[in-house]
Amino acid sequence: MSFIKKFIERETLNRRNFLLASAYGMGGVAALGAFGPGVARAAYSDPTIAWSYRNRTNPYWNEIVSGGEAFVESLGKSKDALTHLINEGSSEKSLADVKALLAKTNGELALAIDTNDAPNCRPIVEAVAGAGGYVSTIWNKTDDLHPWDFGDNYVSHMTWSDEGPAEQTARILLDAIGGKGGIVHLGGIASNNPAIERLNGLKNALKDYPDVELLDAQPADWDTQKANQIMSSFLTRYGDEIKGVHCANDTIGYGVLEALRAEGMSIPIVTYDGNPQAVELVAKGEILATVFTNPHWGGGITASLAYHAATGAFKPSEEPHEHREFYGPTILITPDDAVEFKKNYIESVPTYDWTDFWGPAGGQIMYK
Amino acid sequence: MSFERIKTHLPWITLVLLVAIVGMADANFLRPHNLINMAADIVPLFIMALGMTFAIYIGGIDLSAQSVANMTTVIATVALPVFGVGAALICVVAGLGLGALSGFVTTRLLVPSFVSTLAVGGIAYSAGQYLSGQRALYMNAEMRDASFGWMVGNSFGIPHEIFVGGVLVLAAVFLQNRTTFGRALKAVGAGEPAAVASGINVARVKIMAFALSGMLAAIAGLLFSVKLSGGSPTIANGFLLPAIVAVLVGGTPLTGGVGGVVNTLIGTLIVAVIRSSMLYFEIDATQQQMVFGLVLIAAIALTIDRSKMRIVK
Amino acid sequence: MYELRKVEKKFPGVHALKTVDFKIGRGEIVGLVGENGAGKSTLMKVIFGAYQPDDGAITIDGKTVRFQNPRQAMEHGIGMVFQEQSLITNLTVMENIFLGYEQQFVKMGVINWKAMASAARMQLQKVKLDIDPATVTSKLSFAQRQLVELAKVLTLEERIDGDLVILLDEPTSVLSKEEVELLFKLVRELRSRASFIFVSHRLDEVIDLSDRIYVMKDGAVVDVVETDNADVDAIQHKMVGREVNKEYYREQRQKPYQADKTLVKADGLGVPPRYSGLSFELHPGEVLCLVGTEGSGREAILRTIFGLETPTAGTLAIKGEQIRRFSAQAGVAHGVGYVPRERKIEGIVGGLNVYENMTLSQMGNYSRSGVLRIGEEKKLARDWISKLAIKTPSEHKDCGGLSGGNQQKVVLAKWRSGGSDIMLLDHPTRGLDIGAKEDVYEMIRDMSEAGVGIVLVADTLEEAIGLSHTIIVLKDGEVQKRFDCTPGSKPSLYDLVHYMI
Amino acid sequence: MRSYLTRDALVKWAPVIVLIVLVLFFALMEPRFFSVRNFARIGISSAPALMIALGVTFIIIMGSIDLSMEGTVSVCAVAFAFAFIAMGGTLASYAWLALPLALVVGAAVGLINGLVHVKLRIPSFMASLAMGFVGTGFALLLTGGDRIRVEDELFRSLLTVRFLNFPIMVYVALGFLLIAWFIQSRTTLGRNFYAVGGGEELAHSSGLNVNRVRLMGFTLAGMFYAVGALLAVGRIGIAETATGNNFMFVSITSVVVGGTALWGGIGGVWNTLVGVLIVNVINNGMVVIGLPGYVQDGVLGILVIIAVVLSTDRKSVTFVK
Repeated sequence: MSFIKKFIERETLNRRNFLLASAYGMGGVAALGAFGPGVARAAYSDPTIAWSYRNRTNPYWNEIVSGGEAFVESLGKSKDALTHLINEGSSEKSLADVKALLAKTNGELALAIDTNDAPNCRPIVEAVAGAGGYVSTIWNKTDDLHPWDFGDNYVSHMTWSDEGPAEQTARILLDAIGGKGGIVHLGGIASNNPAIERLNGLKNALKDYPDVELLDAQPADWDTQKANQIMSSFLTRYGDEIKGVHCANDTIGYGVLEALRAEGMSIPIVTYDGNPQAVELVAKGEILATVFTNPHWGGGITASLAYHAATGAFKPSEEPHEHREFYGPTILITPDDAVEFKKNYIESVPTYDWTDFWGPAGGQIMYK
Repeated sequence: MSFERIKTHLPWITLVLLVAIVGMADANFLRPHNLINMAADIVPLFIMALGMTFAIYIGGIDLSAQSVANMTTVIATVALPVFGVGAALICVVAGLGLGALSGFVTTRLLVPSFVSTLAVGGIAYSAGQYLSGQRALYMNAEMRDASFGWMVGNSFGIPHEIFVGGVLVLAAVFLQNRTTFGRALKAVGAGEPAAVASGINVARVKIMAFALSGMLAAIAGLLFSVKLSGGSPTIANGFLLPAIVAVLVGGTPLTGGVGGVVNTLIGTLIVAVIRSSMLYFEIDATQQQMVFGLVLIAAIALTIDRSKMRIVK
Repeated sequence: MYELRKVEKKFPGVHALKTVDFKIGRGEIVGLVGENGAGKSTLMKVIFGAYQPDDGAITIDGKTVRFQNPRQAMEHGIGMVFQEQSLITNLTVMENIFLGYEQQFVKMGVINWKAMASAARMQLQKVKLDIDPATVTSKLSFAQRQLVELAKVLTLEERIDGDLVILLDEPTSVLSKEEVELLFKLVRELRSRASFIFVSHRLDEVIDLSDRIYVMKDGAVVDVVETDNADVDAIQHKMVGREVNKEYYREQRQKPYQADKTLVKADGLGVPPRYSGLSFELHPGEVLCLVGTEGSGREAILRTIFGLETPTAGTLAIKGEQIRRFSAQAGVAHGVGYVPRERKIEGIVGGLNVYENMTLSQMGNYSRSGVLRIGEEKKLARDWISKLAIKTPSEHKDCGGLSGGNQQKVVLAKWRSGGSDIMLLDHPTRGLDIGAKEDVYEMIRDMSEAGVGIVLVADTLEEAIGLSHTIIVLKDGEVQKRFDCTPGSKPSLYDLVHYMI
Repeated sequence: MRSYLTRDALVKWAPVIVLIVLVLFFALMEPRFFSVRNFARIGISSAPALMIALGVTFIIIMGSIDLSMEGTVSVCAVAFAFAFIAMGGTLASYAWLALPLALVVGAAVGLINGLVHVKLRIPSFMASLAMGFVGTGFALLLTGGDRIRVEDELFRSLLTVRFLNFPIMVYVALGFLLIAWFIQSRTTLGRNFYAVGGGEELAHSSGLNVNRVRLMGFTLAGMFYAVGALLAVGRIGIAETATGNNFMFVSITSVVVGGTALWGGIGGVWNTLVGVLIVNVINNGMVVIGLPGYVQDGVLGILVIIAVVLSTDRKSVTFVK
C-alpha cells in the first residue's frame, strides 16, 4: 500500500503549493481586471444558452442535460434552444468549442460548463469574460480561481463535497460487514477531483474501523467494463477476504455487481451519483447506498444562474461569496428510503423554481 | 490533364470550400478575429499533428503522441517552480527520448509502429500518472507568466500561439525540403529498399522521425499546459484521433512518401473548420459525432491523391 | 484460330498500338519481339483481356469476342505466364494453381483439400515437377516457381474445351540455361494441346523456339518472319531501325587492367549457406564477372561487398582497409556503388525526381551541416542527363515515370557522379531493350577506362564473356573455376556451362 | 535441414510459449492466479475481445486494417438491446430474433465500411477510422445517451450458468472461434483473404475479384463484431454507446501479439486466440499480483513489446513500418 501512502504525502505537498499559488493568483487577476470594465457591456435581452459537458453516454450527464432543457423550457422556449457542446473527454475540444460559440454569438452567451479537467477552467473563464459572456461552472476548477475575481462574468461555481457523503456510504458499508474484514475500492479516473474526494471519504471512515483493511484501490476510470475486469481480478487476488466494495460511482458499481454475479457471489457494495438504475438496485437491496447529487437541478440551476446574470436579472458581483461558490445538494439513499426517493425524484421529476438559485445549495465551498 | 494538375491542390481547395460554406451559413464565422482565434486554438493539436506527419510520412504511425503530451503537461507543471524556462527543455528531451524509444523498438526490434508506439504511450501514461500523484496540478500564475508568458500572449491582435505554430511550421518545412534528413525521410517513405541500397542509414532516419514526432507531441503538451496553466495525466486526452485525422485529411496517406508538413497544416485547419461548423449549423448534440464521421469521409475522399498510391489497402 | 484485326489502342499522349494484325494457329509457337516501349506488353494485355482495344476486332475461330477482364479471357482459353513472379508466396502450390477456381473443389461451402491436392499433382506432372502440392510457394526456387506458373496456366486444359493460347512473357529471364532447355522441351511437347505466344529479349531463344516471329516497333508490327529464314541481325535491325554494331560488347575497347593495384580483396569470404570460401582480387579497370546459375550465390557476394550482408567467415578488404562493420553506409563511404537487379525496388525511388535520386547516396557532398544545396544538385543532374543521354523532360521528373533504361542510367549516374570507383552491377541490362543495353555496355567500358573496378553479374553468358576481364564460375556457392578473358582468348559458352552445372 | 525445421517450429509456437511463460510467471508471483476460477475470469474478459479480434484478423490477413470496431460494436449492442426488449425482453419469446438481427446489423455496418473503402478508394485505415466515428455517433443517436439494461435471466445465463466451471459465454466464444477457423482453412473466402494479403495485384490478375473479397471480408468482420457485442452485453447486462469503448487498440494489439503480421498474408485465428489470451492474462495478472494502477499501462506496454519481439519471425521481415 505504499502507493496510497505516497498519494497522501503528495496531496499534502500539493496543498502547500496551492497556498503559494493562490497568493500569487491575485496578481494575475488584477491584470485581468484592468481590461474588465472595457468588456462589461449592457445586459443581453436574449443570450444564447449553452451547456458544455463530457458526453452523452453517461446517465449523469443526461440528467444534467435534462435539467438544462427543463430550465430553457421554463423560459417558454423549445428545448432545442439549448446549445450543446460535447467535449468527449477532450479539454482541447472543450476550449475550442467554447471559443467558437463565443465568436458565433458575439459574446451574447450564457454558458454552463464542466470544463472536463480543472486546469482547463481558467482559460475558458478568461475567454468568456474577455468576450463579455457569462459563465457558470460545475465540478472542475482549480482552487486559485474564483468567480469574484471576474466581476459579473464568472457568475458562479458549484461543486459537490464528495468526501462527506462518500464517508457516509463507507460507514454504511463498514457497518454492514460488521466492522471487520477486507474491502476494496474502485475509483474513477485517478486525477479527477471527485475520484480523489470519494476515496478520501472512504479513508476518513476507515479511521474509525481499525479492524477493516483496505485491501486495494484501483482506478476504473468511471467505466463499467473496466470495473468489471478489475473486480474479477480482485476476486482472484483476495477471494473471500473481500467483504465489501466501495465504488466511486454507479457505473463502476454495475460492473462490480456483474463480476460478482458471474461468480454467484453477493457481497455488500456502495456507489455514488444516484442514477435511476442505481436507485432501483438500492431499492432491491443489491446496492447498500448511493448518493444523489441531483444533477437535474444542477444542470438547470447552473444554466439559470448564467442566464439571469446575462440578462441582468441579478448582479453577481453584488452577491456574497457563498452565492458565487457553493456546494450542490447531496442526498444519501439507502434501502429504507429508496422507494420514497424514487417516487419523489425519479418517477415524477419535481418542478423546480429556477430562480431560487441557492435554496437547495449546501453552503460556501471550503478550501483545505 | 487539367484534373491531374488540380489534384495536388485539392486539400486547400477543400479547406476554402468548407470555410465558404460555413461562412455562407453565418457571416460571423468569416470575421478575421474569429478565424485568427480559431487558428490559435488549434495550435496545440496542430503541433501534435505536425509530429505525427513525420511518422506517417515514413509509412508508420505514432499512437504515443497523446500520452506523451499528457506526460509533458505534468512535467511542465511540476518542473516549472524548480527550473523555470528550463522546464521546457526537460519536456522536449523527455518527448524526444520516448519518441526515439518508439523508433528503436520499431526499427531494431521489428515491432510494427502501431503496437510499439501504443506500448511506449503506455509507458508515458504511467510516467504521467506517477509524476502527478494522479491528480490535476496547476501552475503558479506568476511563475507561468514569467517563464512562458510569451507563449500565450497577444501582439497586434494576433495570439502568440500562432507565432509558435508558425515558427514550427517553417522549421518543419525547412527540415522537410531543404535538409538531407528531409530528403532521406522522403526516400525512406517512398522506397525504403532503394534508400537502403543507396547507403542511407534508414534505421537512424526512422528513429529520428519518431523522435521528432515525440518531441513535437511534447511541445504540444507544453503549450497546452501553459495555455491551461496546469497539467494532468489525462488532460490531453482527445488529441490523438483528431491529430491523425488532420494528417490524413491533409493528404498524407499512410502509404508513405506522399504529402507533408504543409498538407498537415491544411488538414488541421479542415478539422478545426469541420468542428466549429457543428456549432454554426446547430447540429443536434446526439448527431454531432456521426456528422463528423460522414463529413470526414467526404473530406478524405476529396483530398487524397489516389494516383500516387499503387494499391489501396 | 486466334486473330486480332486492325487493333488500335491509345493512351493519353501515346498511340500504343497502331492497326495491329496478329494471328496464331493451332499448335503454333509465335515469337513476339520488340524494343521496350514498342508495344509488346500492351499487345499482350489486349490479348489477355487486361486492356480493351479502342478499335478493331478480336476473333476466335472466326467469332468476335470481347474481354472485359482477364478472367473472361481465361474462360476462352487464353492464359498468361507472367514475367514478374506472379505466384502468391504465402499460399501453397496447389492454392496458387487453382486461385480463383477453387469452386470445383468446394462442396457445401467446404474445400476438399485432398481433391485439390491430387488435381494439383496432375497439373504438376504436366510440367514434370515433382513436389508436394501443399508446399508453401516461398520455399520453391525461382525455376520451380516458373514451372508452377506454367502448370497453373495449363489448368485451362481441363477447364476449356476449345483451343488454348498461352502467353509466355519473358519466361527465361530468371532461368539458367538448362532450365530454359527444360522449359522449351515442355513447350514443344505441349503444342499438341496449346498454342504459345513467346515474348523474350533473347532473340536466339525466340528463333530457337518459335515458328513465326512478330517484330514490333513503335506500336506497329513491322515484320513477320518465318523462323526458317530468320537471322538475328536482320531482326535486330528491324526492331531498332538501325544497324546493330557488330562489336556488340565493345570488345575493342577492352584494355588491360592495373594489376599492380588492388581495390577489393576477399579471402575465404563466406555467408553460408549461400556461398563460402570465396577469394578474389579486384583491380582498377577490371571487369570481374560472377557466373553461375540462379542460387549459386552471385547476388549474395555483391551484397556482401556492398555491406548489406555480414559474412560469417573470411575477410574482406576494400582499398587495403579491413572491413569490420558491414553496412551499406560503410560501403558507400569506401566508394562502392551497387546497381541492384530489382531496379524499381532497390535502384531508384519512385516518387523522388531525377536529381533527388542522383544525389541520394551522396547527400553529404551537396549539403552543409545537413542543409542541401539544391541548385548544385540540379546542375549535377543536368550534367549527367546530357552526359548519359537520359530521356527525361527535366531533372524534376519523377523517376518512377521513366522507362527502364533511363532508370538504369539514373542509377549509374548516382554512383558515378558520387565518385564510386568500385561498381557492383547485378543484371544491369535486365529487361532493357537493345539500344539501352548498348548504352550500358558503353558505360561499363567508360568506367573501366577511368580505372573503376567492376564486379558484374551478367544477364546472359554471352554478355559475361563479352564484357569481362576475369570470370569466376560459381556452383552452389563455391568457386569452380577462374577464367582469364583477354580479347581473343575468351572462354566459350560451353567452357562456362561445363563448370556451372 | 533439421535446424531449419526446428526454427520454423519455434517461430510457429513462439506466441504459445510466451503465453505459457506469462502464466507461469504470474502463478509464481501469486499462486492464486493459477486457479480454475481465475482462468474462468480470464475467459469471461477474453470472450468478447476474442470475437472482435477474430473479425479484425481477417481484415489484417488481407493486408488492410479496420478501426471501426468500437462504433460497430456499439451499434450492434444497442440495436440488439432495443429489438430484444421491444420483442418481449426474454429469449423465451420472439425476442430471440434480436440475436440474428444483431448479426445482420453487424454485417450491414461492415459492408458499408467496406463499400466506403473499396468504392470510394479510400485506404482502409482512414475509411474505417471515419466509419468508427459514424458508428459511435449512430449508436448515440439511437440511445440519446441512455443505457439499456438487458435483464433476461435466460440471456444472462451466458454469464451466470456454468458448465465445467466455465460460463456458457466462454463456450459460445470457442464455438465462434471454430467457425472462424473453418472459414479460414476450409472455405474459398478464407483462402482468398490470404491470397489478397499475399499479393493483391497478383490475385487480381489470377482472376480473383479482389474487391468482392474485400467487401466480404469487412462484412464478415462486422458479423464477428456483432457477436462480440452480444457477449459484451451478456457480460455486464447493459447496452450503451460506450459498449464498444477500448476495443480498437486492444483487439489490434492482441492480433499482432499473436503473431499475425500487420502487412498481411501471415497468421490466423489461432494466433489471435493466443494473442487475446496473452493480453488478458497480462491485464488480469497485473492486478492479481498487486501492481498499483498507475504503473499498469507502462508494464502492459513493455510486456506487449517483449511478446511481439519474441513471436516475430525476424528472418522473414526485412523492415517494418
